[in-house]
Amino acid sequence: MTTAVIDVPEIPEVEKTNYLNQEFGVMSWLLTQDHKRIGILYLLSVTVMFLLGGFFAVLMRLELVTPAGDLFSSDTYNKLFTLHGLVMIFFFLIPSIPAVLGNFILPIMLGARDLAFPKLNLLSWYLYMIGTAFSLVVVLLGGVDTGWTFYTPFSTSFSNTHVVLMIIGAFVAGFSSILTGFNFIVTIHRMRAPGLTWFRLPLFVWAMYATSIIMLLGTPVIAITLSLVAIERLLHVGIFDPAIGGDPLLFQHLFWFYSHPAVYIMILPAMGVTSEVIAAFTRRRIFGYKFVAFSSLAIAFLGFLVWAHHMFVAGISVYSAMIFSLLSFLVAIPSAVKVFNWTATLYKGSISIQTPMLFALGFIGLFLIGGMTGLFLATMGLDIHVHDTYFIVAHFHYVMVGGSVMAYFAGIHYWWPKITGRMYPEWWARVSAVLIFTGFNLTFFPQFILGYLGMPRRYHAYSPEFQILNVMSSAGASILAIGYALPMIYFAWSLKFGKAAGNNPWGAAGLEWQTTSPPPTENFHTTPVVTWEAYEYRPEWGGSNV
Amino acid sequence: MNVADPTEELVSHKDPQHHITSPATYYLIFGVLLILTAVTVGVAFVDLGRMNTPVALAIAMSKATLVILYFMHVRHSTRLTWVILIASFMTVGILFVLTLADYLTRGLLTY
Amino acid sequence: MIDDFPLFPESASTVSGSVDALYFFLIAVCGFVSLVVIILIIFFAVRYRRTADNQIPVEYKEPKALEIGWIIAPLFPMMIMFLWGAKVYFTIARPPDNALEVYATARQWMWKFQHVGGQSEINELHVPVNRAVKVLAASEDVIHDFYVPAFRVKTDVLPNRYSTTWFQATKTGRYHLFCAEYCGTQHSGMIGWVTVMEPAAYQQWLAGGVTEGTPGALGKVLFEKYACNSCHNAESGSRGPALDGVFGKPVSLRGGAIVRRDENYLRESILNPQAKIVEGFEPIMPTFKGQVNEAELIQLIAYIKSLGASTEGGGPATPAKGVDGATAPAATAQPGSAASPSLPAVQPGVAPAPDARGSASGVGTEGSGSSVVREAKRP
Amino acid sequence: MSDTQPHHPALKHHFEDLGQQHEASTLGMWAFLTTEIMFFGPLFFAYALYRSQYSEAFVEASHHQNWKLGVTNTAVLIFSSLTVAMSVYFAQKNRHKALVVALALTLVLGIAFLGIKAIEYHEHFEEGLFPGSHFTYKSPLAPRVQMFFVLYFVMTGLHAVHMIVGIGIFTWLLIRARRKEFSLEYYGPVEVSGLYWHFVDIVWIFLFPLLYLVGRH
Ligand code: HEA
Ligand code: HEA
Ligand code: HEC
Ligand code: CUA
Ligand SMILES: [Cu+2]
Repeated sequence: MTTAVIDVPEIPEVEKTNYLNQEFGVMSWLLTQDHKRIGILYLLSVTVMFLLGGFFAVLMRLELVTPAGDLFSSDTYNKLFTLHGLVMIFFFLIPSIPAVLGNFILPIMLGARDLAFPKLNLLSWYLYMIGTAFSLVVVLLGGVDTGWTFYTPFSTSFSNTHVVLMIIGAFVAGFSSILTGFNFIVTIHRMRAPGLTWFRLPLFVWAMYATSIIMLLGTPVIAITLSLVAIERLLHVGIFDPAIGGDPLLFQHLFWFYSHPAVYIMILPAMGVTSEVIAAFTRRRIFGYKFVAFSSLAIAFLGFLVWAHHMFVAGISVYSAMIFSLLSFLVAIPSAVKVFNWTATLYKGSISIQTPMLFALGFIGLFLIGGMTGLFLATMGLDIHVHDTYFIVAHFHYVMVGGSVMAYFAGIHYWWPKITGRMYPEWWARVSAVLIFTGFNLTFFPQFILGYLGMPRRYHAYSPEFQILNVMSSAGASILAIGYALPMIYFAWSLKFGKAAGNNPWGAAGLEWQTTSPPPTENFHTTPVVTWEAYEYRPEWGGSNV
Repeated sequence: MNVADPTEELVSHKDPQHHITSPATYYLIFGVLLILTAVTVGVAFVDLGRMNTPVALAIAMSKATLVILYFMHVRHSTRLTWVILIASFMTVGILFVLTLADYLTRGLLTY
Repeated sequence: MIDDFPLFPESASTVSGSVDALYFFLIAVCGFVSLVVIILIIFFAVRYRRTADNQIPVEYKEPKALEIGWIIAPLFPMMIMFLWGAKVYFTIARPPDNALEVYATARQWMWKFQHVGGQSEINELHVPVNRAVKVLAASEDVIHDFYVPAFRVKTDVLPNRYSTTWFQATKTGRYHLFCAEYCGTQHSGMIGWVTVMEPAAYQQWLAGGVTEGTPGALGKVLFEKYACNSCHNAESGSRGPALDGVFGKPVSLRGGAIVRRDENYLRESILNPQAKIVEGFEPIMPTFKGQVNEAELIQLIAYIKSLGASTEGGGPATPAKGVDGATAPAATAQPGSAASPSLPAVQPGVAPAPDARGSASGVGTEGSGSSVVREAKRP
Repeated sequence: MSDTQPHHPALKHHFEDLGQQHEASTLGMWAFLTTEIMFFGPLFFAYALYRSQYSEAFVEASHHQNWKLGVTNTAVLIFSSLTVAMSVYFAQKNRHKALVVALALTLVLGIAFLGIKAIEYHEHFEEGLFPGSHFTYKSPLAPRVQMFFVLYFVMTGLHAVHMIVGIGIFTWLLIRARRKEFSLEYYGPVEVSGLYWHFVDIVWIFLFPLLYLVGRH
């Protein structure tokens, strides 16, 4: 892990002692309590999981090039999408922005020396790694084939794969996410620098706060629900078992009670990153700061009220379906507020389209499409037709890949200079942004059409008339793969050869840009006292990299 | 939801006031809890018709409230503690109410 | 019929048009909003691009009205989406009273359909055009999902109760039938075809179909085989309630609740008799769970339903001796009998069919909203 | 590191002072308790749902509970809550001896609770009420009775796990208390662990009437 350490001498701008070179050796990383180092640990681990999940996706897309199921057996295919979904959601996307960027940046944004509970933070990473280990063991033992949704009674009584092990993995990873959220809440409440009032906080902090609330209140529900599934598998009887009067729909209620809010765990941090990046590259305070801030909380709150929109055709009461449909429309309002405010921020801004901004604008566009198609699904009459078709697959990849992953990349590029003290190669980064954007749309837009045509999801083999669209999708996925591979290469390259970033390469506001790059272990040489509002840009910061 | 209190000023780095509850209070609460336990048991053996469960729950809730307010010192805690507490019970409430909204209306078909 | 590269699904039922209309409405609204936002973003990005390194944009006062405006404005199109969507949904959720019934049994990984005339088929479903068809479906194992894209209908098929959906095909042809809920290895192979035929052709098909006897008739046999009639017979003082004409009628339960006897209620009464005890009877009926399978259950229920029709004469309870189509009970749509276009006008048991969708057996045991009353039943 | 004030040994480097540290840890424990509430919430919901649907079966099942042991255990837990509350008081008053006694008493009571619980489990096992292949109970309502016992074992089992964790925490407190680490200045760990213990007590306060006293009349 010491590869990340930077060779200092010839580049004076890189701060001499910083969190990276204060201590050396593997143990100094594995036992660190520094939130920045833990952020890096998380960065490495979620990247591995992203590659793994992407690898499964590539295999799936390969299989789907032809209508017949000729590449893998049905069981293998079923395991592929299950593992893809599980790895991407529980081991990549949920920890991605919070545990990598949040861990690294949040305390610095607050002017704090660390998170409130550094040991728990490290424990959170270890729990994540244990969860990951379980899931990898499951992969090695032959996988699991329930779909990431673990629907009963298939998962409890019919699947003969490693459901229990996978549940343990997800359970443990869930606790790592709880610990992260819990740490953030306490830190945001208790560790802000003097003068840093709530309305002086960067919007990323608000977003992380809202995310943490969901993590705390939602994650335990999935933990206990999945445990009940595991218990049912072990005892051969349980509370979802129809044989003793159990109701499979109760599982779905409890599952989605977490898993719908969980989609906001994935999108809220992305929205926070987008707010930061848009502000930095327009040099304006985000339009309607308070509205954007409170819309995060509104999403967190309303997000708990809509879960059964995943169950419109599952056999719930038509009346409750109506309530959930109505509430699902309401949850779109705060998202709309954000989109409109970001757009308005551009108005009369000082806009510089560099890579982070490119990703952020891509985020807005793709999230817009993803979110709007969410409205299609919330429309009950329409959901009957598109439920469990590729329309759903397209919807959630638009919000999760087009949305969250884009924003994650925006954030990584934006804070890379702070994290490593080096700039990435701008040209290559733009190429990658464009590749990802095109590849993404080519992969997933055809899936909307496929879905409306009626191609069900989780289909190993499909009807020949769906082939052309599937081929387009697979072609897109290969472009996407190149787009994602590029950053890994140039980021690695920049560690050694990137030009020194300086403290504030973007001329951005925010406390993190007022310490050195990379920051010292305690983040600031003296505790900052904040006397200015959020996003107060100053001409003298310029922007050394414009 | 755990809406942050916007009026909360700069984070105080002062010592929190250490509120010390007197042992007398603790003993009193302890006594009341024991009595309430006895009452629950007693009431359970009386036929109250459909009121048995609500009464049992009401007693359990009063006991829980006493523990929360006095043993857990919430009476003298910050507003934030109250907010957290209320938020979490509200979330459980949402789970109960909206899920029951499904189960209890499944049979109604007068549309 | 299948083009090589279709971009839009065939529309072949009475509801598919309204679903499509809804779809186009959403595309129009969302397309418009997206376009406006995207054009604005691009325009601003070009118009206000940074001109100097240390440029700081001018501040202006943010108009509150704008903010309020775009909070309120989206509500209007959204409420239209909601109401319209709910209307379509309710249409699909509520089968018309005179619908032709088909019983579907889903199992890993096949569909079995039984017609009221006794014909059964696997992974194929033949239905007449322009006739409402109600599908009453149950699963024998995991959750499956009955999905016909061309009709825009879909319903999950659960292992512990009946699910219902309905459609009225408007065009003859062959349409995909998919299992849309992941159900294990061969999920993608759990597919079939729905064939929509002209009424005459449909009659012919029915006539040619293999029939082991109508579900009602088979149910009659089972009723004797499982000795149901030892308790359920018309004699006064018999141990169980008489079942003649009970289907669709309300029944009062011990404890005061009143529920309607729909398919899910009958299902529960057989599989889990203790869950609801009929007023005036003892809870002595044994459970038949594990003895009757889904197919037999359907037959028993069809038989009990047919007992209802018997009051209108034409006793359907004629024993189906040879158990074959020829001796099928009189009141059923006789396969091959004069093909009146108004085909199965007299359906045994197709009394105003209560929607089975809502009332969960084994689960939402409260049936028709009697949950509150049920609590009272405890001694 | 700001060394502006005299350094208390328990002050962590990233906090400004003990006050901030204390506030952070209490807030942290409350935040943690919200997750605990959400952890038990679904179980209580499942219980409520099935109880309302299968009430006779639940009455029948509940009659197989030994309510006397249940009451005893309730009293034991309430008593332990008192000792926990008192240990906070003793810590605040710098009464080290009394603190040690109170903590030890808590431990004893916690272990007693688990012991009684174990007896009950044993009885159920003997009676063939443990769900799964050991479930040999015969009655027309047997399947739903089994549902009750699944819920019973999961809920009380989870509660017992929390008790075990609590006992671990209090052992650790006891060790630190014997080293006289706690005082009015620094009693956060006692307070915070106490919150946890009281929460576990509250869960039991609900479990008791729901599982032991259904339809006793
Ligand atoms: C990051 C993840 C994420 C996000 C943010 C969302 C956001 C939304 N989702 Fe999505 N969703 C998923 C991830 C996500 N979803 C996943 C993973 C699944 C499938 C799970 C599975 O089955 O495997 C799913 C499935 C899913 C379903 C179930 C479909 C089915 O299975 O039948 C539904 C149904 O209502 C739905 C709705 C919505 C809605 C209404 C939003 C809203 O929050 C969107 C709000 C945003 C906007 C609407 C855009 C901005 C708004 C404006 C610019 C306003 C102006 C607009 C108008 C006036 C029209 N989603
Ligand atoms: C964060 C969430 C996330 C992300 C990022 C992705 C990313 C992708 N997903 Fe995924 N997807 C889900 C979440 C996600 N997905 C979920 C939850 C499901 C539902 C599962 C279920 O039904 O249970 C699903 C299902 C799903 C399906 C439907 C399967 C089915 O229903 O039958 C498909 C099909 O095309 C698909 C494709 C893709 C593709 C092409 C990508 C691409 O974006 C991936 C691109 C990334 C890479 C290609 C990695 C980079 C690769 C390299 C750098 C080099 C290659 C490396 C090696 C070979 C080692 N996904
Ligand atoms: C040992 C006697 C006995 C046998 C055998 C028996 N039943 Fe019953 N059945 C009863 C009694 C008693 C009731 C009324 C109490 C109750 O609801 O459980 C009843 C109720 C019913 C009801 C609900 C009646 C209503 O009015 O709502 C149906 C339906 C039913 N039985 C079907 C069957 C079928 C089908 C079989 C055979 C597979 C069968 N029974 C076998 C005794 C029996
Ligand atoms: Cu049956 Cu999928
Ligand atoms: Cu959702």
